[in-house]
Amino acid sequence: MTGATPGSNNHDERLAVEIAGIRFKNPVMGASGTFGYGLEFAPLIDLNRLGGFSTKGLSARPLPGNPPPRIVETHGGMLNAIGLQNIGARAFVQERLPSLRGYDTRVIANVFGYSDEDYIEAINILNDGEGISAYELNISCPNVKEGGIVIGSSPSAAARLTEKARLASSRPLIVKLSPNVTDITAMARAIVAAGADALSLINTLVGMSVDVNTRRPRLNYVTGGLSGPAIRPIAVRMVYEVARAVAVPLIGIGGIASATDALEFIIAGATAVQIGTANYYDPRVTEKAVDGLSEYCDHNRIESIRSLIGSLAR
Amino acid sequence: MTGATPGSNNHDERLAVEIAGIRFKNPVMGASGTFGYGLEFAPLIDLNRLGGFSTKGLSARPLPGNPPPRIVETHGGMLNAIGLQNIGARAFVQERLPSLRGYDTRVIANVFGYSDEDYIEAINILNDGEGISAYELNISCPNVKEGGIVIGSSPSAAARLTEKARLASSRPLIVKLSPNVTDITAMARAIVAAGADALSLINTLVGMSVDVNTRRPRLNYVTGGLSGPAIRPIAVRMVYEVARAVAVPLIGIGGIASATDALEFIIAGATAVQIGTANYYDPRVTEKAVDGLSEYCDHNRIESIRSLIGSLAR
Amino acid sequence: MIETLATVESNDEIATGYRRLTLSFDQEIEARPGQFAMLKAHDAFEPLLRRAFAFYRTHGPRQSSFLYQVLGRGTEALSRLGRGGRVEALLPLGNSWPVDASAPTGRALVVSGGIGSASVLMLCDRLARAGVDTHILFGASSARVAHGCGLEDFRALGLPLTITTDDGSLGERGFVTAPLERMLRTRGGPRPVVYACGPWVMMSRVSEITAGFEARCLVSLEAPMGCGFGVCVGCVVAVKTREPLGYNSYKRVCIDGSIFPAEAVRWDVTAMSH
Amino acid sequence: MIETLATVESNDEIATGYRRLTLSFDQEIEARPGQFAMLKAHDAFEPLLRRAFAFYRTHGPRQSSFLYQVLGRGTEALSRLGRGGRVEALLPLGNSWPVDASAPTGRALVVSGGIGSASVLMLCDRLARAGVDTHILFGASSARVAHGCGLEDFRALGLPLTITTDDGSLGERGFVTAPLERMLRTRGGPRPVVYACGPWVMMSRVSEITAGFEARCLVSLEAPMGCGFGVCVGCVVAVKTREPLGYNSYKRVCIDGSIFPAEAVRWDVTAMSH
Ligand SMILES: Cc1cc2nc3c(=O)[nH]c(=O)nc-3n(C[C@H](O)[C@H](O)[C@H](O)COP(=O)(O)OP(=O)(O)OC[C@H]3O[C@@H](n4cnc5c(N)ncnc54)[C@H](O)[C@@H]3O)c2cc1C
Ligand SMILES: Cc1cc2nc3c(=O)[nH]c(=O)nc-3n(C[C@H](O)[C@H](O)[C@H](O)COP(=O)(O)OP(=O)(O)OC[C@H]3O[C@@H](n4cnc5c(N)ncnc54)[C@H](O)[C@@H]3O)c2cc1C
Ligand SMILES: Cc1cc2nc3c(=O)[nH]c(=O)nc-3n(C[C@H](O)[C@H](O)[C@H](O)COP(=O)(O)O)c2cc1C
Ligand SMILES: Cc1cc2nc3c(=O)[nH]c(=O)nc-3n(C[C@H](O)[C@H](O)[C@H](O)COP(=O)(O)O)c2cc1C
Ligand code: FES
Ligand code: FES
Repeated sequence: MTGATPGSNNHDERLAVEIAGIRFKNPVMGASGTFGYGLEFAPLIDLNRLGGFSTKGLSARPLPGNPPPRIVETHGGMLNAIGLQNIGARAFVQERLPSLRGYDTRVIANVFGYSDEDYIEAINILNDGEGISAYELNISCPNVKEGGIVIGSSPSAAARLTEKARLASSRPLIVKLSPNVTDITAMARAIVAAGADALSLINTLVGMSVDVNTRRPRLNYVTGGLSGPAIRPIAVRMVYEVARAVAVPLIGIGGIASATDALEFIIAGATAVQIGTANYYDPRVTEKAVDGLSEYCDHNRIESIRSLIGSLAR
Repeated sequence: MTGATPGSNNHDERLAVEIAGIRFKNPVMGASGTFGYGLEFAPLIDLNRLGGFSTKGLSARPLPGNPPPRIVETHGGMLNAIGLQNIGARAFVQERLPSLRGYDTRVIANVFGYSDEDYIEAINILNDGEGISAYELNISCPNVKEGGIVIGSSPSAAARLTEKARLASSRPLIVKLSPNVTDITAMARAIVAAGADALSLINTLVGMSVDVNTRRPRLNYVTGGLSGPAIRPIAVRMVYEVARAVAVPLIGIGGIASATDALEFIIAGATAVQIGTANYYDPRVTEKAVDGLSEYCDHNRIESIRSLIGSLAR
Repeated sequence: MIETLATVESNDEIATGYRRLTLSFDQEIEARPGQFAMLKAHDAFEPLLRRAFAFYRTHGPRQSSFLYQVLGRGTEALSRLGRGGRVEALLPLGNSWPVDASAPTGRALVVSGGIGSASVLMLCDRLARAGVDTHILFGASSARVAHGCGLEDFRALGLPLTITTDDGSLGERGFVTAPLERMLRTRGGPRPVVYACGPWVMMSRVSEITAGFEARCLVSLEAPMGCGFGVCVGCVVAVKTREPLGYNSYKRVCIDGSIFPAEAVRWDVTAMSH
Repeated sequence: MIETLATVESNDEIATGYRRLTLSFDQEIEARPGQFAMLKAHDAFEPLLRRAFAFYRTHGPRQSSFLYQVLGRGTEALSRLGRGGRVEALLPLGNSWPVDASAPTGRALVVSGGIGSASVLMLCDRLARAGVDTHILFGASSARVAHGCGLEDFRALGLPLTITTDDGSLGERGFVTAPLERMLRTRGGPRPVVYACGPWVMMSRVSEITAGFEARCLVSLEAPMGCGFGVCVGCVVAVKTREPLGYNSYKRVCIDGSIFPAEAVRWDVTAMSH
């Protein structure tokens, strides 16, 4: 079976997809905040085999993040309140991008700010960087009081930021949606109307865990973002809804830990996927997922994975 | 250790709580739709040991429910699209209540309709029934196109229905909140202002699962309600938020499968809890949870579980 | 119905991907042919829900064995249990095969498809002991699967047995419905009662065939199960009713079944997602 | 750092609730004292995240053993593994104990609290072999726990050893910090370097005491871990910085540690929720 063994499908043309005019050799990417700056995975996997990855959220200036404890495991997932600790956009351009240019994979810069101006400032810094394929706006991180939660749940605020970012950006613009809303399609429509080239979804759901012995929250920040297989059904549903509401390509995210999981999103309407939390407990999951997609194409005689996008039978 | 062994705490006064003037011998109840009409559990547990239970959603007329498949298991939970199959309010009053009166536990009638009028009609029928302690309005069941999803995510619509139900009802009124909203505190405030005596939360989150071999949804209804331990962190967070937004008692629901889980909700602000999905895979979980609460009180020298409500340390 | 922690006596692979699990119970149970149990590996945190397994055999009131195919997470978790392991068990559940249904004609045809065999071994034994002229039609995808589905145990019954495999690696090539149709057509005398257990598509075909020959047919159905004892209303199958969407349009496989008269089932509404 | 599927050689309970897990690897590894591995029972669907375990001992380049306390879901899943079982392993991780730090004074005090012992056995061995005058302070809540934490292995080193138990069931009654303070006060000559591993509260106290005596102190810290190799930034501890909330306010235990100079740590910000 071709593609069944690692390495053998380095160039499995069947897996190629396109988003906003950019070609990805396959639909499998590492999700922001779970894939560091990419290089951390070089000792474990062949980065060249991935469609790409999204960087840890980058802000105009470096951020220290929240006090510990920052994470706690739950059933089927985990809560995190990292608080977007990151080295800052400039350090990323100067210290990480050069080494990343040595790899043949798509680098998506995930951008974050506390205000519209912060976002634009970060984008302006990143515009100078070579080797970035697209920007992904994180308007949905539930861990930061200012901005995040508000922009991510208000169609008008999100549209306003998207317009500004669209103007400032020299690259394709992906906006990442928050699941903590009543109607995710309203957010999607407003953001696409404002000029987003693609959407990625979902970010984490706001959750909380209590240590009943100490009667304290398990996270110093009290609440945190829920991720992992536990949220996959919610993410698949949202991708399915948004796919029928807008015409731009979607990147499915949420609890993906295998090629089968990724296929749920693709069949529901996603052009590509990002794997997050699974990278922690299965560091080679992205590479395995690429192999799994090739196997699926073999078994089901799929000429191009593009034929599966939104192919849900009713 | 008193209370450590089943039966020994039939009358553990420390566990008694009060909601809307009604006394519950302990905070542990079976959740609507997962506890049938109560009697189904009589062969497995001593119903007299529970604080109470909420009936399967009752509508004015019997409902057939959705075509199969209606359920699918996910990681840490399950999706259901039962479609509120139920015997109808009248049959409940005539065929189930009489036998239920033989048990010393609180019966909460969970009420559902496709329109405000349906709800009122059901309540009027149930008003004649003897042995019902309170009504729980399910305004949040995501499985039915009409009503449910709309009322459950619109503060004004929910307030309007609550007012009408408050007038029609001869009993304390509990309104059950949907988690599929941007701001659950806005829903809570509107519903309490409209006269709800208590709130129960959360109902299921809308989710979806795809069979990648058949490329069909795993549920005939396509989407369904996600329940089980997977959603507990989201539920605990919502109870915590609502507890700080309104003054009425809260009944915490969502992924509870043990006394420890129940305590997370109580410490976060719930006066009582309902156990749902866990009844399926651990049919005696409610009774075990009652024992576990007594043990916790023993270990921590708690005089009354009421002292734990909202006791989260910061 | 009791809820108990059972102990694994043995859990042997009888063919690749097929196992026989023997459990002992701390109390006496009485399981009739066609009834099932909801089982779950005690110390597995996932999956959450128990799985339904037909009583394959009972060894006295405190021991039963089950035959299962290792398919997904639930059976994988079970497959890892060794002797002494613990299994959360709710049993016995569901209705049972009406053995006496074949008394009038004295003849029975038992149609088994794949692991559906697990539900009919005890039935065949009872029919034989009741003096019913019983013929077994045993279908499987291959010889390996046939053995995994307990073929030897069926052979040991000493009843007339016709084997079919999809790939022809054992017995007659093709589906088990072929010999069924042939027998109903060619064999004279009183119509046998047909008892069938297997995948939905096969049952649907069996129902069609038996209807054509006006033979009474009983089927044991499968549906995804949440609880196994009637509360979740998740395991329904659509049944024929006067008003198309009336209240009684659906029946619960776990408590109204798993055994239904074939003619009552709406075969156009499949209960499984696969 | 390699990611591999290790095989269980043994997984014995050495005291109620405490086990020694010996793994063999398909490739050669080189683990230094104080380093750790992220481990997870291969076929467990839950919990998802691997858990960090210090290298207790290495038996050649392809075998290591770990000492663990069965506490929650992760260790429960591990405790069920038998010989031949598979463990998902990421290793070796983190920095290691600076043995040569005690070269200048030639003296070392190793303070072990509870299961923290797992991290310092190899350290003691190296110190002894480096000719450092090493004294072990071994604290546990009870005699049972002391044995569970590998007391026999520490005794076997033949180094001076002071035992304390909270309940006095073995050695001196009280906390291990008492003999530590006593020794620093009474013993003359050059200051020993203090190496400590144990619960946060104990480490915090150890840091206080050593600071008081201007003794150099190194601590191995614990934090809830998501990945173990630096990407999730979930395992941080607060460290002292010039500007209070500057960018470098937090360090990752998994990759910047787990071993830190005691004076660098902000003990007022606890890293664990318990
Ligand atoms: C009344 C009744 C009696 C049963 N008796 C037996 C029995 O005696 N022996 C036995 O082995 N099983 C029996 N089953 C089926 C059993 O309950 C489980 O559904 C089956 O073992 C799959 O569970 P799993 O956890 O292995 O797979 P799951 O984790 O539930 O599913 C894993 C994957 O397998 C697919 N899948 C699940 N079930 C099937 C199926 N039946 N066919 C094809 N794909 C499937 C799912 O879609 C999913 O993709 C019975 C079912 C019922 C309702
Ligand atoms: C660098 C490093 C090295 C480690 N080395 C070892 C080692 O060699 N041996 C060893 O046994 N452990 C070691 N640990 C701890 C180990 O990684 C796990 O945190 C611990 O085993 C608990 O995991 P669990 O899955 O059993 O419990 P979890 O399921 O994670 O937690 C279950 C319950 O136990 C509580 N809990 C979790 N951890 C602790 C704790 N440490 N103390 C008290 N309560 C707790 C949780 O709050 C929860 O209530 C190390 C940790 C780190 C960071
Ligand atoms: C520890 C952690 C940190 C994260 N940081 C970011 C971030 O900086 N920016 C962002 O857009 N998403 C961030 N995410 C969200 C993930 O990219 C992803 O959307 C989410 O975790 C759901 O996918 P998963 O279930 O596969 O993890 C983070 C997630 C985790 C678990
Ligand atoms: C199969 C099923 C049916 C349900 N039916 C109802 C219902 O009729 N009315 C209602 O208010 N909630 C219903 N619920 C929601 C539960 O009462 C509960 O709010 C939800 O499942 C979350 O709790 P859990 O995670 O403990 O199951 C149902 C849940 C399930 C799983
Ligand atoms: S499985 Fe729950 S009603 Fe049948
Ligand atoms: S555990 Fe992930 S960064 Fe340390």
